[in-house]
Amino acid sequence: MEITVLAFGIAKDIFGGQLITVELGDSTATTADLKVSLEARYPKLKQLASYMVAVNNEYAEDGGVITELDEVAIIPPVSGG
Amino acid sequence: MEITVLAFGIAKDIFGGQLITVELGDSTATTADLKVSLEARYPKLKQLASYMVAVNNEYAEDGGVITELDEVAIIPPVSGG
Amino acid sequence: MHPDLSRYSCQVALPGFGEAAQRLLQHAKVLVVGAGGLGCPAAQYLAASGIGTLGIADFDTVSISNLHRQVLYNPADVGLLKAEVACQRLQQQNPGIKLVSHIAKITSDNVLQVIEGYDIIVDGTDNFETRYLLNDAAVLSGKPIVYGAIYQYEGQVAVWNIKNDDGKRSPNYRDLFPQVDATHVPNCSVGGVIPTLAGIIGCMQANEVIKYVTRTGEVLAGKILVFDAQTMQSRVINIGKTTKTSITQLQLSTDIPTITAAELQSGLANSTLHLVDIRTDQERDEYNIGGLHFELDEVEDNLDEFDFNKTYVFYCSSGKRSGEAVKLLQQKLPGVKAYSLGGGLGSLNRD
Amino acid sequence: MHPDLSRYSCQVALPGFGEAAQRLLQHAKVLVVGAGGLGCPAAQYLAASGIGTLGIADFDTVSISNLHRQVLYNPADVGLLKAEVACQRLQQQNPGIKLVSHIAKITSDNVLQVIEGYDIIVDGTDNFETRYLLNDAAVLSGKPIVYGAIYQYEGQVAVWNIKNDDGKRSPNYRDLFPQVDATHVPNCSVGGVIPTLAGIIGCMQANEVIKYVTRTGEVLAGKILVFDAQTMQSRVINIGKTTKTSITQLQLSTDIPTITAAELQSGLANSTLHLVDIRTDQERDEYNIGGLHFELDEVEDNLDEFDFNKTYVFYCSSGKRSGEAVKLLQQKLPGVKAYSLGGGLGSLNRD
Repeated sequence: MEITVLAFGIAKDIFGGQLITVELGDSTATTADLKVSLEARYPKLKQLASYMVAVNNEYAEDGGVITELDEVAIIPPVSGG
Repeated sequence: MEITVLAFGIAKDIFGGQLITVELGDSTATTADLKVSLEARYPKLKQLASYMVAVNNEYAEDGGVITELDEVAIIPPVSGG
Repeated sequence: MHPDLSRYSCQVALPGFGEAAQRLLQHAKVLVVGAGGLGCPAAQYLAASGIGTLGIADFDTVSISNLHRQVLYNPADVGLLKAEVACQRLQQQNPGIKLVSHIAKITSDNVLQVIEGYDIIVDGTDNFETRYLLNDAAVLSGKPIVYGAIYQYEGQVAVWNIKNDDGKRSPNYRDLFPQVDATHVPNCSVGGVIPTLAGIIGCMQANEVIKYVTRTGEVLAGKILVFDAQTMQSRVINIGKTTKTSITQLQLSTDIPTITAAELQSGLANSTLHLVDIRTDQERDEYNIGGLHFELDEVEDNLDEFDFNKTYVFYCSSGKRSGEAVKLLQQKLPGVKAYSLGGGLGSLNRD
Repeated sequence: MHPDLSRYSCQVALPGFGEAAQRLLQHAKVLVVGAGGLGCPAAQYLAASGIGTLGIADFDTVSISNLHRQVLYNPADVGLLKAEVACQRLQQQNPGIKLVSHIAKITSDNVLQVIEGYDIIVDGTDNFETRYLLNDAAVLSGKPIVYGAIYQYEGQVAVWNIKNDDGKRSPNYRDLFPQVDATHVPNCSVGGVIPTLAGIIGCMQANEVIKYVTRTGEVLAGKILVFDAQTMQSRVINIGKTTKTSITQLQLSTDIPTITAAELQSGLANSTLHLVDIRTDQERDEYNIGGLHFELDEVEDNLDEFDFNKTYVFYCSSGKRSGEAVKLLQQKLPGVKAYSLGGGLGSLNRD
């Protein structure tokens, strides 16, 4: 299945755009699967040490299931003040 | 059918709350029907002379059809600066 | 980097910005109308970002009850003209820009002349009459206008009258609200306003100006943002791409007869003037100087209380609601003699 | 109405506010940490609204590149301590409140002492180390903290560590981001920031403080607001009701060896010091004083370029990125001699 991922902050630069699609194989993928797939494609994402995954405007734990209908956002930390 | 209406600004005071429900009879009601029903129940709404009806975050013309699934908001003018 | 740009280095570094965008800001002429809750933060950030020519239009003076949200002013400024104090503060903040104060009240007689020469207008006014006047004047002059309005915990922001690619114009205030009965919409002096909302909405207005001038981001054209400071939820409502209204002339400004506190006092002393309090019951409970009493939205239902042989002075806390009441009376009972106490109870207590 | 309340009449009039809420503001003690892009507007509106005791903590001085978004300062203030200038301006704005400046750098040694006595903290800092330190200290002290952060056109706001009805605490910064590698997240001096975003987010932080203190509205507890100033879209993301992290002690602050511009110049003259530029390629193209050059996130891949017999001085525009580079080198190449140029290139040009 194909997941559309919306990027915020530095993730926009890492992905090279605000919207990317990720192919996750089967229909029972979790947040952890998505992160593994994204970090393999974008090693710089892993270098941030942590970033938030939000699914339908809810903080997504690693074990949470993602479907094609979900709105997925990647929100990295921001330091400026 | 029953429409849930979300109130903003002075409409909250006029309705006595942020959320009210309006019974519109049949399933082919329009924005105009909703306004007639609201203004009959809340004469003070009509006294504003104009207010905006938004359906699913789109400005709703008087002829637009409203269904039970729609999110309807009443947004009156605001003067403060 | 050019020395003049070091002040702006942290915005020049933005993607899609650069020195070219900074030059656009430097050459821009922006007019802020209303140096109040919205105008103060908007002007502060426009000055900070390097708008080359910044006009500030306000005929009013600083009053003590402004200070909880109008952050350009200090208690020492009470009684001084807002436009002049604002220009002085903003000039200290950024000596590299040109500030222009406009202290005449904006009316249908002067509005086209005041906005002439500016590229874009910020509507930070506090009454419907001036909002419509500015909107119509901007449409007639082909200029965009950045609208902002606040009440209690809720605010609205939009950009009106943007030129679309097809040469047509985006919607304006009259597309949304063709007309308003001001006597039925309470203003901030009745219903209150949370100061931080003024800051948020005013900064959003300045943000739209910067995006428009530098051609970065998407301005709120054909849309209106509605924000709730209690829940922090906001929604952007699509209005449509093109205006459906046709504005061909300005509505003439109403001339509201006002009298001063001194004139009122001598008129009360010799019984030639009669007071009408149009504040809320609660306000009257707290401070009562007598006379008739109707809340602003009750005046229309009590027209038979007025005597054509008497002269009435309407008053409220600031002069805003009493002005609306006099306008209403002029329409409904032409010929009745009615004045508004200029500056409201505040002016009475100052003397 | 009590004369002291006339300043606040337009917020006392709010539904759910009243004189009791104003007294809560008057008795509140709020600490703003970081008097920069977020701290300036937050402090302005907190002072305006009548927070009784307002602390401003910042060890830094005003620099010219701050002025495009840090609206409390004028060019005449460049080089002065931000906390002191801010307190002076805010005291003029509201003589009826108490202002307290804290000019010591916040570290693990003093943070608990600095925040003691305050009811709620506003995080307006510009680096991850201080953000984590403040977060952890607030959790250990049982105080809420209003988080704000900005980068380019995007901002985040949340309220951490609120006491829930069941006595447990709402999530904090570590629930969202357990740790961060600061060398891989660019800050505003690299990526830029739009000034109006700082105003919007800073005002939102002040808004959350006022809601918390006056117990009106819903604060952003267990939630984070993410705002985009380019599209004006915002979303509120639910994080959950209760924190899942356990914070039992503070992480010790890293001591970054710095040298002054004068020390650098004499060390360069006698070849005892060696420069390392860790700015971007673009920044180096514009202004180049020589030495090695790696961008901050490239340092880790070039550790074999460093010689244990030499002494290095890392520099950037402000001293912020060069500090991160020195911290990284201390971790990866313990024993290598490295300093950060305090104040960055700005300090070099001032002398």
